[in-house]
Amino acid sequence: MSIVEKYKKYRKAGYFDKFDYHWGMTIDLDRCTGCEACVVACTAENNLPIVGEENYRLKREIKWLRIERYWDGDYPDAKLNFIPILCQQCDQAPCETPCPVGATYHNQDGLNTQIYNRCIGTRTCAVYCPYEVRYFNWFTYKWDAPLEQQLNPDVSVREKGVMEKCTFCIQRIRDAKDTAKDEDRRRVRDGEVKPACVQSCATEALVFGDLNDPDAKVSKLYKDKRGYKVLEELNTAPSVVYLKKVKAHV
Amino acid sequence: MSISVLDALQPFKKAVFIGLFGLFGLVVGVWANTTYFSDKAPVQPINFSHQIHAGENEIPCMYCHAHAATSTSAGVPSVEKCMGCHKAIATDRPEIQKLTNYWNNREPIPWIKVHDVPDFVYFPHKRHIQAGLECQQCHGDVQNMAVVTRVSDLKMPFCVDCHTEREVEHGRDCWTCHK
Amino acid sequence: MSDINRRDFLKFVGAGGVGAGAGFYLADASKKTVEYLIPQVVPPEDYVPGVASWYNTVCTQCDAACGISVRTKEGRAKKIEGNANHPVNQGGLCARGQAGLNALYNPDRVRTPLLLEGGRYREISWDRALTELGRRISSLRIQNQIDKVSVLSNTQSGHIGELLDRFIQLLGTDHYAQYSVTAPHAIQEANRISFGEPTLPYYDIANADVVVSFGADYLGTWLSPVHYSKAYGKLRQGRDHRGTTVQFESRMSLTGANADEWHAPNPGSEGLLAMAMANVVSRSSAVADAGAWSQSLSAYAPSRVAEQIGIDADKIEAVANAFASGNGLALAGGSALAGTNGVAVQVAVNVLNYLGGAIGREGGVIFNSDGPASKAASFAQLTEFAQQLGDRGTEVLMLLDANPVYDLPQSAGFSAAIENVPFVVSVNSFLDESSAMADLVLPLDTYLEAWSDASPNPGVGFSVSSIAQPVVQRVFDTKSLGDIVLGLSAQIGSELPIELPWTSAEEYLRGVWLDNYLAAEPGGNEKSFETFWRSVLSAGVVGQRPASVGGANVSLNSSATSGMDFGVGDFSGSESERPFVFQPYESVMMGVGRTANSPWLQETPDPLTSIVYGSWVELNPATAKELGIREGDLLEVASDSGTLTAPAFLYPGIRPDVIAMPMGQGHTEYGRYAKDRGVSPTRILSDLTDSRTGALATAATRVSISKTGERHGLIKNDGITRTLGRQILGPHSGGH
Amino acid sequence: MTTSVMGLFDYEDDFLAAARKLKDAGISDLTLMSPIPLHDAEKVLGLGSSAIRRFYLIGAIIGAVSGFALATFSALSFILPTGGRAIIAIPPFLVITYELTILFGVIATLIGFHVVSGLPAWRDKPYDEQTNVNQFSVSVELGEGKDADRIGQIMSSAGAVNVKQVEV
Amino acid sequence: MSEATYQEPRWDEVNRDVLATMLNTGPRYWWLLGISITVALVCFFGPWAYQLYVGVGAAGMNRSAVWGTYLSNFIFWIGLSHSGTLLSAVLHITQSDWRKAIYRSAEAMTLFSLMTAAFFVMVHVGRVWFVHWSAPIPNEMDLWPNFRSPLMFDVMAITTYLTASSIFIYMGSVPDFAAVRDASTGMRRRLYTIFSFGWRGTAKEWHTLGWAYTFFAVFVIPLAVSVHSIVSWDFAMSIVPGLHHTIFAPYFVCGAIYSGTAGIVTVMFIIRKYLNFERYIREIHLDNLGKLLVVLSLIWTYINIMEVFTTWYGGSSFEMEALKWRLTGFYAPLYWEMILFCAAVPLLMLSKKIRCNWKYMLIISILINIGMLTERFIIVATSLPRKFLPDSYGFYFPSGVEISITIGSFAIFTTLFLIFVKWVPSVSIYEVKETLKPLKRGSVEARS
Repeated sequence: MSIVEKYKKYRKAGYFDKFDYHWGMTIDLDRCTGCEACVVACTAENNLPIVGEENYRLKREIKWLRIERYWDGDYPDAKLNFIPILCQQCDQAPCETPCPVGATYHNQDGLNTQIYNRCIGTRTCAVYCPYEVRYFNWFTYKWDAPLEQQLNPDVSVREKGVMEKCTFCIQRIRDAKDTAKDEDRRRVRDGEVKPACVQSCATEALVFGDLNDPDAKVSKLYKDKRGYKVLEELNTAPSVVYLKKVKAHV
Repeated sequence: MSISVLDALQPFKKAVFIGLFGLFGLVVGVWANTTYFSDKAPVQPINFSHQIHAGENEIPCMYCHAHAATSTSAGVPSVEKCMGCHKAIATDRPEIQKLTNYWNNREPIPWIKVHDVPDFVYFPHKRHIQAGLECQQCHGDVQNMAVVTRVSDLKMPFCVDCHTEREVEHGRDCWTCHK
Repeated sequence: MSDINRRDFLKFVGAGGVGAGAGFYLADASKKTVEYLIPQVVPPEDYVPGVASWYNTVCTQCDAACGISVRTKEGRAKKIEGNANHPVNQGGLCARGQAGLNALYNPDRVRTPLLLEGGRYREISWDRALTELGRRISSLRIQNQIDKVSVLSNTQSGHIGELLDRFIQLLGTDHYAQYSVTAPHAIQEANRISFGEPTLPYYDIANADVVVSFGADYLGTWLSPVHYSKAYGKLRQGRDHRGTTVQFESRMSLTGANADEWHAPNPGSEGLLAMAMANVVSRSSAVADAGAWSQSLSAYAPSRVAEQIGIDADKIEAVANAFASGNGLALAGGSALAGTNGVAVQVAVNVLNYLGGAIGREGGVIFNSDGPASKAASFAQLTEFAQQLGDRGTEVLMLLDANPVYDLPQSAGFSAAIENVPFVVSVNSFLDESSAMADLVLPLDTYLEAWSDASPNPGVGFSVSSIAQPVVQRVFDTKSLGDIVLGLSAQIGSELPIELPWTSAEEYLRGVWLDNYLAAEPGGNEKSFETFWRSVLSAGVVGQRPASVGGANVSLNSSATSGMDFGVGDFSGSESERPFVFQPYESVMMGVGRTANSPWLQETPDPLTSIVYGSWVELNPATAKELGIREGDLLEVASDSGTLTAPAFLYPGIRPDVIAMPMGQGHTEYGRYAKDRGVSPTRILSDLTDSRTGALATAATRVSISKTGERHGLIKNDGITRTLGRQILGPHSGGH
Repeated sequence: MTTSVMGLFDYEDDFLAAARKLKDAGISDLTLMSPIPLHDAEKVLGLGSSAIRRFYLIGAIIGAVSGFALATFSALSFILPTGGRAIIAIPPFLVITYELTILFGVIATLIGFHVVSGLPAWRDKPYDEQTNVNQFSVSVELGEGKDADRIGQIMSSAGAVNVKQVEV
Repeated sequence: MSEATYQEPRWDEVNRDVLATMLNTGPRYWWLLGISITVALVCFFGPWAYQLYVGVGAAGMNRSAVWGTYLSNFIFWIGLSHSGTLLSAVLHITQSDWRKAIYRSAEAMTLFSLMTAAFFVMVHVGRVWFVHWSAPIPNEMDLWPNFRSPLMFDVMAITTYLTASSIFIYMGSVPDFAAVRDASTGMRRRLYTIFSFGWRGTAKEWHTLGWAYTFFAVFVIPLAVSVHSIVSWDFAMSIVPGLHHTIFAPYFVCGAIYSGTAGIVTVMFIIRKYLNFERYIREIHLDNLGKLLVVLSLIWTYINIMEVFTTWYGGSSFEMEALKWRLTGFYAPLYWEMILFCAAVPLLMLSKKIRCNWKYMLIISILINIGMLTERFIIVATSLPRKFLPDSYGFYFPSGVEISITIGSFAIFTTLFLIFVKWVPSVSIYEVKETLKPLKRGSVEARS
């Protein structure tokens, strides 16, 4: 491709190629019970460190997926709402542009990715992220033997000074694609990939899939009338759609 | 008194020369180390010769490295596998006797990795075998090596260049290889 | 360069030399560290490096017996996931289930048998350990003093449980008990009284329209939370019309937080409430003897009892009517059944279900699960057991995976009793409070290393059983309970080895399953069993959901409520000096303490308070304001039977006259992650029990609280738990 | 080895006068040294605008071009889409261009200074230290058609406090 | 020495006085240097080494406040670096003579505070051993820095600024190096011969220098403005409530010049007092700088008011929360302290009495910089921990390491400045002479 063509092509804003896949998730707040099973599942799958009591006190926990609580009203009419917050894999991610070394970028699957071993730890992305779902390795965390035997070999263990975040369990996506290739399929089937959180969810509140596939369950739920995006007004174009909780009385 | 810069520079001449010699020495040192003390061909616990096995006897790579086509890691043959042949073959050779000792003590053989990628790299052998690559393209002509020697550093450019020229799908996307 | 003399030249050469050295060193330092490539000596079959293999087994982190699939790679367990084929959890898995790996790879596991010698544990071999123990027991047997051998075990379900029973029976000692802190005594007893079925029924939440729960935290900790969560998901959005849920409890549980309506009746008044609702329901009830019932329930008209309950009559009416009109389903558990009137409450709930026509109906209560009647000893029996230890002069006490010292209030008197037993054996994976007092500790496999089997209880509406198989090689030099029992019987000798001829738990298990298989399958033989066995192992479960889940039709005894006092039960401590009712609850992460040694769970925020590490006292903000208590103030909670101190947490979802505390923390042993962290509320519980079952009435203690003046900041995730008018929960979600 | 005549002056006006006289006497290659920049002295030598301006211009242009080129080509060498923005994003690249323009401009000016002023002075030149304190000096390099005495005489007539021959 | 009895120095006295500060320095200087180096090592490099070993966790930052004191100090030092060169350049072009006595030390200040700021970037990043990835160096991976990132603007801008201002100050001192050369012997003479390029002060040389210098001045002005605008963009380009303001660039630039000018006053005082420059640095300088400070403080106050006003008028929940927290939250005392020091106190300088009094001015200038330091801290510490999701609201308090490193940074600056004083004439000899009576018959009498 000549430099002029390149210039013409890459001059445009937005994504110059259609996403190969466009991984997205819907979270049904009416199903979600806030049981935190997904949080532990994420911890187990992605080698999230145990930061220890003192670091937790300093608010340095590393939980790629966390559940936020919001109270309505006061006793006796107090109502508690849960909302799982994970990386929204924004298509117009504020966190990607400011990285001076390009350690975080948007890949062809519509994923907002982080290359751990390229990161130099300016932490700008975390400042720019409105959802605060980027987590920093303040230290190199250790696993007391033999706990380290549990570490998932498909996910690298991050060292101190590195930013990390939810990847939609990209290693599982990769495995699924591998399987598809082995079986001479071009595409991954709907429901073939399930991030740890989605897999563990007992109420099936989380649904994951390819938004490019109109028949995928996630694509259908995407159009649900209860659907909305958190902090939509910031125009970050998240890939995660939340389905609003239903308020009902007997 | 003189205001000439050259005159002023005179006394620094020696210092500069010392610096230059030091620099030269540095280059020599690096060169010497990498040429004569290279870790490209580490000394293995058993002096195993791919030349004999893969070369002269023409045993296919995947007979021993059985998983290369089906798994991320090619797999190193189990001691049992070695013994499968060497119960009978060439049992008198000292190297084979080493092997037999390992087998008798039920100990694994601590081979030293020659070609190795860092932990943050995802390298599935099967993808590359299925893409029709020859083992030799990364590992060199192993069948002619009495002692296996690293032929490519397996650094990022090595992978990316190949991906680029073969126009691998998403071959230049970081997450294709990093994890 | 005329002016360069010898000395300068030497300088240059020197510089060159130094440079060379440095260069050589640099090049050396920049070399990769040697990585080894360790082959298998003899590869296990189906071993492929770099390819994950999945093994199905059963989770025992709680009593629900969910099916799990464990992902293993290079022979190490990497991840536990719900077994999608298993009817209990259908692929889902709770936080505690996920954290099973922490138990398997816990750094504080007992790694070899330990023998107490001169006040210190010495590592010994299994042979030595079993001989030691066998010798003592057999000598007692020979002297006909076998009743001086006492055995206390955690509830052992499945065939391993039967093996144990058999062993004890052969051993001949009558001093043997199994217990579980969470055993649902009240439900089983009440069901016996009401329906003559002393079992746990199947609650079909998925198909109910209105689920009214009296304190039952079925999404968090009650009986089979994952199964009920699945059902809940279906109830909410998984079907054409959305079911509603109502929760009555003094302290908002996880279920309460998710319920459409949450109401806090006076502590202990749930029985009345249920009766009041039954009263309303009976008017429109379709059941045959509805008329008779409405007569006998007339005393419980909402208008009459609303006062005692503390909820408006018309609210009760409304809920009751909703219950009656749709498919109503009433559940009871938690604090509602943890009063001295627990059975009464459950009976009242049974009446309500019956009148609502929920019995045997899809979307109701279905009595068909073949769950065994509970073997679990009640608190009263345990106190008796502890008493006996001294009375009969027990020589050898065997604790099988049991930790009474921590699990039970001091009033049970175990720590003292164990002190006086000459030789205490603890079979346990961890050095917990009780094991720490043992003379001999036998390291137990975790459930991921052992063979066993299980059928879920409560069931899932049809009969299900699954085999638990080891998913990894043993991490340490441990044995499974079955193996230990068999090994021990071999040591004890005489007729035991003949009666228990198996060499290993696996062999025993296969034997039993073979017998059952041959009994069930007429044309079955060894060969077909082999395939059957393998299919069960790979599926992880056997038992298929029938076309329709019918229930055995059970009817309510008309005399069920006779002689029942549905009033608010008794409480220890006078209301005047102990103004608050103390309600310990089962923590979602820690349960009742068995999972407190998991770093993941310690670091996973509590669903309702987001607090990690340690315990806290929940009290209503209004109460706190009154007493000038701020979050994090260290409070002294005093009951008639003891005091404890813990930081305060202001919890909007709790009655002003109730104080709640999570169980599970406050271990004094049990490994680095659990040790000396928080306090256990059970310590200050009174020994009041449910008169009918003798189960400990955990919600029947009154306490007073006072500030100690110290502060102990809570470690939690939450910043501000109000949306500040931001549309985080969806457009127009409002809320300030 | 050249010899030059140097006249030292206490006063600026004497010094300038001497310079002019010498110029009138047809001696053009004067070296006027003063402790501070003197515009009159420059006028005497007829120094107008300096060639250094071209350096600045060229430098700035090179800077601008290379700045934008650097940003563009580095962006193209590995296509890493971020936040749905363009790969070749003009606005941010203009900032880089701007900075590099100035950087190169400054460096070019520095080079220009050395080229134009003939500094650094590699070999010795006629110089008197007082000219950097409170005296002014005019020095003329002797060559054919230059009579040392005559020059010296012109200088002293203009009020030189000291006329000497300097050999360097 | 009051203006009345003031008697201006002779040209040779200028050389003598200025060179004296370099050629004969007493033990006091060495003590001072030793102390400041020690402090720098103990308070800055020690803790930094520790932090490198364990990780950035040694600082008090956390997941909601991932930026902390390091960044706020970085802005502070960059800010201090302004006005040094900028002021000097502006005044050079506007040909205001009073600049000439003070600009050298002012520019030095620019240079050294820039270097200190650069240190803070190193301290801030998580993996400083890979920081070279943010420089456009050709590499085998053919991976380049991401020039779309505001941080890369920073890298480029600061490099340029550092280069430009060091060249600027060096060019300005070449003739003075020559003066040092002439006054010294031996090795020092050799060194300064090299430093001064063999400067003779010929008309040609003066001519070229003049042109070059003017060009530098012309470049430096827009450069300096761009540098701090870019620093402000690091914040303003984010969407964090309380930082995402269009006014940030002018706000930062003005604040920078403000603190820089105050810094000049402080430095001026010290130089004048301890290097005995009473005859060169005089009330007139103080007076002008005082006026400048008043103007800047007014602009600064205006921008602050506008920031509050626009936020309040916009009334978005996010911005309002941020504002409320800033004005009334935990760090409110700091905020009001800043307002007091940077908006109220400077108004005292409206009175000439105070403006021309060294002691008062010293105090005021120091107060202003304390205020500016806290301003930067507030910007970082009150906005970041409270962004969009209230449940994730956190809190930031600097750790011991951070505080110690902050103190240490001042020691680094002092060390650099002391070295400068010893090696470079801290008052421009030849330009001072320009301001004196010219050596013309009639204007001065012949030396006795």
